[in-house]
Amino acid sequence: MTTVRTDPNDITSDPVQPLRRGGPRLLRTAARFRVELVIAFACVLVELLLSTVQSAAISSGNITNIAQSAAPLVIIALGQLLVIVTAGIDLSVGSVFSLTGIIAAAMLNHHVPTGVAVLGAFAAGALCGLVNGVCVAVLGLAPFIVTLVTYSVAASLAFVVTSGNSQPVGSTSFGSINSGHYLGVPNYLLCVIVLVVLLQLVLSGTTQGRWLYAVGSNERAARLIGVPVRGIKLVAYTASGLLAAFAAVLSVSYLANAEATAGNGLELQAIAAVVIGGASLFGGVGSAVSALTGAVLVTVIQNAVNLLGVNSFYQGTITGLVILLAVLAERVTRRSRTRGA
Amino acid sequence: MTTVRTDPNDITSDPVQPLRRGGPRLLRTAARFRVELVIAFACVLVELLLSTVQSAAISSGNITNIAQSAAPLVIIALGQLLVIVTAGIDLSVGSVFSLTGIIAAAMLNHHVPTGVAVLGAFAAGALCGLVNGVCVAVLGLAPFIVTLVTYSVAASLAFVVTSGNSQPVGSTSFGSINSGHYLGVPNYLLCVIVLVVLLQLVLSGTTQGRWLYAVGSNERAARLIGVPVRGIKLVAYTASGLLAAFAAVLSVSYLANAEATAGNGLELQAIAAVVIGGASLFGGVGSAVSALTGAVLVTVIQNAVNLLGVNSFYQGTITGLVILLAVLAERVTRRSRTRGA
Amino acid sequence: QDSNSAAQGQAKTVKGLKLAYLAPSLDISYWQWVYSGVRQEARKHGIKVTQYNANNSPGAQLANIKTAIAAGAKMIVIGPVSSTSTPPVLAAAKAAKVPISFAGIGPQPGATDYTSAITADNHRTGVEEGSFVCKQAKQRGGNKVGMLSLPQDRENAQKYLRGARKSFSREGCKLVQILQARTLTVSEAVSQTNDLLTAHPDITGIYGMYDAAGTGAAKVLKTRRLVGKIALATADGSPTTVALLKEGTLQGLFLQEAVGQGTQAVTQDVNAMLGKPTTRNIPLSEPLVTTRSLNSPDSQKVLRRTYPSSAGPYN
Amino acid sequence: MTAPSPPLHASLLTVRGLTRAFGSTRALDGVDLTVKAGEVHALLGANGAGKSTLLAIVAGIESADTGDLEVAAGGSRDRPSVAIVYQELSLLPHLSVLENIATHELLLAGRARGRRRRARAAARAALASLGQDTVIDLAARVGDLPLDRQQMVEIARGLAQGARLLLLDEPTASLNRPQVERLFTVLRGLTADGVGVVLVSHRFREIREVADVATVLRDGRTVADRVPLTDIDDQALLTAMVGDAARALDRPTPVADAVTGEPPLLELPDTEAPLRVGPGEVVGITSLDPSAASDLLLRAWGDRPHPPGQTMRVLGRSTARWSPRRAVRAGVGYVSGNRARDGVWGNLSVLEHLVGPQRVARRRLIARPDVAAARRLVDRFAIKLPDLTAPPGALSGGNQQKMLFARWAPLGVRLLLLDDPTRGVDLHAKVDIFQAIDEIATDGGGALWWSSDPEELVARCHRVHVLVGAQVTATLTGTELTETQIVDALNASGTPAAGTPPLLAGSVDPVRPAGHAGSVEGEIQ
Ligand SMILES: Nc1ncnc2c1ncn2[C@@H]1O[C@H](COP(=O)(O)OP(=O)(O)OP(=O)(O)O)[C@@H](O)[C@H]1O
Ligand SMILES: Nc1ncnc2c1ncn2[C@@H]1O[C@H](COP(=O)(O)OP(=O)(O)OP(=O)(O)O)[C@@H](O)[C@H]1O
Ligand SMILES: [Mg+2]
Ligand SMILES: [Mg+2]
Repeated sequence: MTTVRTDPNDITSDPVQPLRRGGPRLLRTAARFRVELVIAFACVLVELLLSTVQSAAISSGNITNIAQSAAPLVIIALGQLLVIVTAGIDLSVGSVFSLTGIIAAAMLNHHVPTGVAVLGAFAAGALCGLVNGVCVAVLGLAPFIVTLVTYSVAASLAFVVTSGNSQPVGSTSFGSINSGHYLGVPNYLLCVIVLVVLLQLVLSGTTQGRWLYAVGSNERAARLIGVPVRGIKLVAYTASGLLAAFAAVLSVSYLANAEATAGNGLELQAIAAVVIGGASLFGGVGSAVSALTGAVLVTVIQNAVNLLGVNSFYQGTITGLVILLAVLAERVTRRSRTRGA
Repeated sequence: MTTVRTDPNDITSDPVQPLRRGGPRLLRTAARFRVELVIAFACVLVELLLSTVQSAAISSGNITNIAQSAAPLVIIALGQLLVIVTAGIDLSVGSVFSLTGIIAAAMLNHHVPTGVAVLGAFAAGALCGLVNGVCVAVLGLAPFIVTLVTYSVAASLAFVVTSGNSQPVGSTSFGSINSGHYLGVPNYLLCVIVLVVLLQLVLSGTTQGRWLYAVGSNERAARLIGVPVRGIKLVAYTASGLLAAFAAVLSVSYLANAEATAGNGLELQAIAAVVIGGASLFGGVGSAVSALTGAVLVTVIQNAVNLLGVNSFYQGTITGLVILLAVLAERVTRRSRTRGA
Repeated sequence: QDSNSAAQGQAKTVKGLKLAYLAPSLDISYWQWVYSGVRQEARKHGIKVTQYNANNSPGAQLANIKTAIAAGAKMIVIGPVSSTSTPPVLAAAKAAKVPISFAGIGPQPGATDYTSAITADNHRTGVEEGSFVCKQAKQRGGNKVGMLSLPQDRENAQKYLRGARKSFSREGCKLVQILQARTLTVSEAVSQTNDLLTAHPDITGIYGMYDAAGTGAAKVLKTRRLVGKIALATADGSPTTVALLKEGTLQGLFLQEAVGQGTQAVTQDVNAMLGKPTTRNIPLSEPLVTTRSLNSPDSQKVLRRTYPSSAGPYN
Repeated sequence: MTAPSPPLHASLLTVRGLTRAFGSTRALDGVDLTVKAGEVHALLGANGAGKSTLLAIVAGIESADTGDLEVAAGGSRDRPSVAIVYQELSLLPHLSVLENIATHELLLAGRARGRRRRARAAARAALASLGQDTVIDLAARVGDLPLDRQQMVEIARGLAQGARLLLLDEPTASLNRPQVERLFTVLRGLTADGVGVVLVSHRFREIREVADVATVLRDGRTVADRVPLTDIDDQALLTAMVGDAARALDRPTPVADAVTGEPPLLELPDTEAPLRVGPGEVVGITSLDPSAASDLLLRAWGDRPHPPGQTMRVLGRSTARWSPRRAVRAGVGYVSGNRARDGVWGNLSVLEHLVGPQRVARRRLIARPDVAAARRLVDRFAIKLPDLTAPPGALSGGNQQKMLFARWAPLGVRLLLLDDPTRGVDLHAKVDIFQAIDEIATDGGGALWWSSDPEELVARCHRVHVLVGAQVTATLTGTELTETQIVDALNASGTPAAGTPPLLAGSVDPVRPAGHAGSVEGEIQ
């Protein structure tokens, strides 16, 4: 299956550029991930510019910070991406993140073994996603409304579970989920890398992955071909819920604390990350790498603004404008390529 | 112009149902506004059910209360609808609502005449919308990202304007914008009615209104017969910003107070209202009436939950489930009609 | 039936009457603890309580009070979205002749149509916490201090800040950075503390303005092995921060007596209903509890007035 | 091949008394159809007769209300019994050519080893059999291809499935002559292997070239069942299709003559042999690469910028600052055959489509549609539709196309820019379109017309230019203007990089090409 990824005939996530025939493989892969590369470049640029003012910006400590705070967002954005590729949207991820985090913490505080608590959170997340999937795929309701309802319900249940009290988590075995190492790589980083690589392989190399694009590209045509459209949508929404739970477990393990409001606003951040990375809300376009680069850019900008000590009143303005610049840069490279071609 | 609306050959905003030729005019109009009728019916049903438990539900005081709190949402949803019909989205309306409210209040507190303060707020709202429009229509950026940036920038500026201080408004002439009456109808209600009727007429009866649907339905096809696609999009986004400012002025006039966070979450509510009312995020579908019914349903449910004294932890759950029921009911009537046809 | 049969000062008993508690939002547990105080006191009088949530929106707050009155509430306790948002609320309560008491945040200055306002003295606490953090920072060999602030659109945040600045300038500390919360979550506080320490590695004190700020900053100090090297104090207080105080990661907690505010507010409303005298303004201080004083009976009493036992253990 | 080939002349498909109604429209009203192994079966009928509906039911995509349907060609999961090529293409635009052709191997089959290699071989073979392997990159995104190549991809998908019964719904509507001939060679090879082919086309010449028998539908009923094409002439076929209303097939040659001395309607001066449309002229353009012609037309229409240094004059105006809006108001009209992409608003009614250009031209605020005028258009162009308020999806493909042409008629257009405007329109209805163009020419207007059908250009144009890019490489007029000459000139203009490889009419190797669908299957198994 590893051959799949480097297959030069594999399909680009870029909607606009027909690939030129031939050409070195590296260039073709670069063209395929053009948007992702531009955004990754923007991340590096922000950090480098920042380091001229604040040398601590490119210290290993700060990079670790960025990685640690980006991790949950990347994972949620991956789930979001799966849904967005099918031309759907999942607004519930922020609330599901809160709810599953609270569930895991509450179970741990009732002396449930770590493994069971993690599984419990995963099950809750997958269930939320499944409910979304059933409403969208089987009942044919609009994803925006369905996931807004789940968002509202999950947020409300997150308060119900522990009457709104935040849950400190004492368990060290749970804490080591995030902080542990494997071959010198911290677990949270490992999780992100494995998930991005895995999902990128699934998306570009497996039948089910290609189905996701087929459904988002032309649902009717996909159905006519024989793609199990409902099943694919069910899987996408369920995976999104599950990944939100995964992110919640990592985050609660890191913070040793769960709150009913922990995920507030994460849904918009995740959608923004995916779209900044180059996916289209109309479906059929996007890659796991795009979710990664988009989420990292969002985190890097936040970090830069904090490091520069920008007056917090102006932070939103600065953050917004930098994102706009990055997206414009992406747009300009697309233009010039089209002109040149 | 009034004849336009009842023209039997006027085109339904409902994409799926070919209307049968002939048949009583009333039935045809009913078919055209099927979704809107189902949602309006759901509103009435909720209130009636509620009144069996809590007789105050259908008291004139409570109905006034509902109307007053629905008014800003309806107006914002109208703007959102214009954008959504073109297959766009406007996430900035909540922040623009906060910002323009603060601007109006700050101007009043600097003893600017009421009229000028109102115009200032309108200009600020229209400007925000125009910026969105230029980025989307001229620069070709994704509406989700563009309006998320404006959202972030406007929210941040709302803090900057008054250093985060909320602004009490003493001006009675400003207060009478909301509370005044005309022919016995309170102003806020008048505004809502006039705007809904006006926009419905524009959408279904004017060239520009029809172009909105054409652009949302197939942008390329619209461009190819000479529809000024850019101009139409510019107008839609600008109108959305302007209507957000209008809602903010009404709301600040009512509350005699402006806050930098007053519009938090309004964007999602407005989008939800429009989609519940039957519009599609893929464009080309929706009516001004749909924005009205959707927004009223959202408000009515909130009111019902409060009147019943539902534990606030569970409010999100109940609200979500009732919305789901309403949307399902709408879906079921669509099913049975298609089957029967 | 006359809806005003139990109007202010006329009632023989408040038993069986309805009371509405209007919270500005449920994002902060603080308002839940006020609610719990409200319920504690209401239970004593046989009053039924309903909670309403404004989600930080003044519009929703006004809709809520009208709904509450329509639903038959005869007394109101409110934690308003902001002081300036209160005039229409007071007008609605006055029109319905319902006594209204404030908890946590008071009415707009100059307002008179209310029963009582039980508020924390944020400015004074700001001064005290600023002084505490500054002293602790200087003990650690520096004078630079960072702040994790509530969103500055809230007047309590502005009062805290003004107070803290006063102490800092008086006692020679430098406030090098203010980071404002948006979501008030622990993870936000963690990233902000990390960024604060990256940008200003030389600070020796952190001023927290809300509970999650204490939790988040403590988490970072532990991870970076800076516990004790950087002083940390915060306002509010919850089982989580009390535990951190106990283990010494946090040196001081300025407790807002949420439960106490709730019980006081109900008491004042009931007095108004029964025609007994009421107190207009009750400013409560935010007592300091330190690692050392935590187990004293006084501190334990303060803790009980801060959050309900259902939220977690006191020590 | 694993499935045993049914003997030649065994019935593969038997349809009896099939009915299907959409609301009050009876799309099928008791249809009979029998298809035998080894034959190319022409399914004929005017626009809206029910051909597409019938094929969709046979393919199992639509359900019938009543009637019997028996498909004798046994299928399996690996090898469907029926493959269909849709009239309105059903491709996945964001996916690659490879993934769109080898859908079965790539998207549907399990994870057997060597799957991708086999898929690639099968897709390449299917494209090669159609002569497209050198022009269509397997890695290209389908949404980026021009319409004719998308059509080829859709056909290749149908071939790659190796079905016993192949349903082709107007596969040639956007193909040029060499592409059509290539397809027919493949079809002949398939029938020799016992495959049954149902072919829908409105081009009688193509039908006679490849089909053995014909079934004719009229208003959802079978009016001629399995007539051998040797037993029936074109006039009789047309009469069967449209009833007594049949018009003469021998169309009049253009009445209008070019008015000399008048300023040209359209002028492209910067090319080697300048392109020019004079008053009263209908000028055809043809090229192997349809996007070259599309580009030229869109430049004249103002939707595409001119290359640096080049300009164009349209109706005496410079097109330096040109747009579709200005063009409409100056008296130009534009019709594209790629209706799904360029013309149809899925959410709006037929009425809105019909009044669209008028609304652009007449800058009125109030959009009160002139229903009576719309009804006249529907009558004049015989658009079959349930209701003016119906969405375009309720119209058959040909009727959608007629709708998009008809809407320019009331505008007093002086220059028509036509990008395959008759795609999918039946023979009878084409006459209405031809007459409309003639009327414009008679009044001193003109048309620039690209068509995939050289027969149409020969019959209707004063002059045909052969294009390579925006360069005119040959011009045919008078007696030179014949189909053979057009095809010859095209082949002479063709370089392999520019489009379809040179292929002379009638010069196709009669021996089955190595990569036809039969051997594709062999490779798959
Ligand atoms: N979804 C639908 N809703 C309503 N009517 C429909 C629908 N689909 C097809 N029809 C009607 O059924 C009839 C047959 O349509 P069909 O597409 O089968 O015609 P066709 O023979 O393929 O025509 P063409 O040559 O134009 O492709 C037409 O009158 C059409 O209006
Ligand atoms: N209105 C316009 N203004 C300026 N440039 C345009 C316009 N329309 C199209 N273009 C140019 O044409 C390019 C391709 O446009 P588009 O993909 O819409 O059409 P197309 O090339 O005909 O599509 P295809 O050939 O894939 O069928 C654009 O990138 C742009 O440079
Ligand atoms: Mg057809
Ligand atoms: Mg093109």
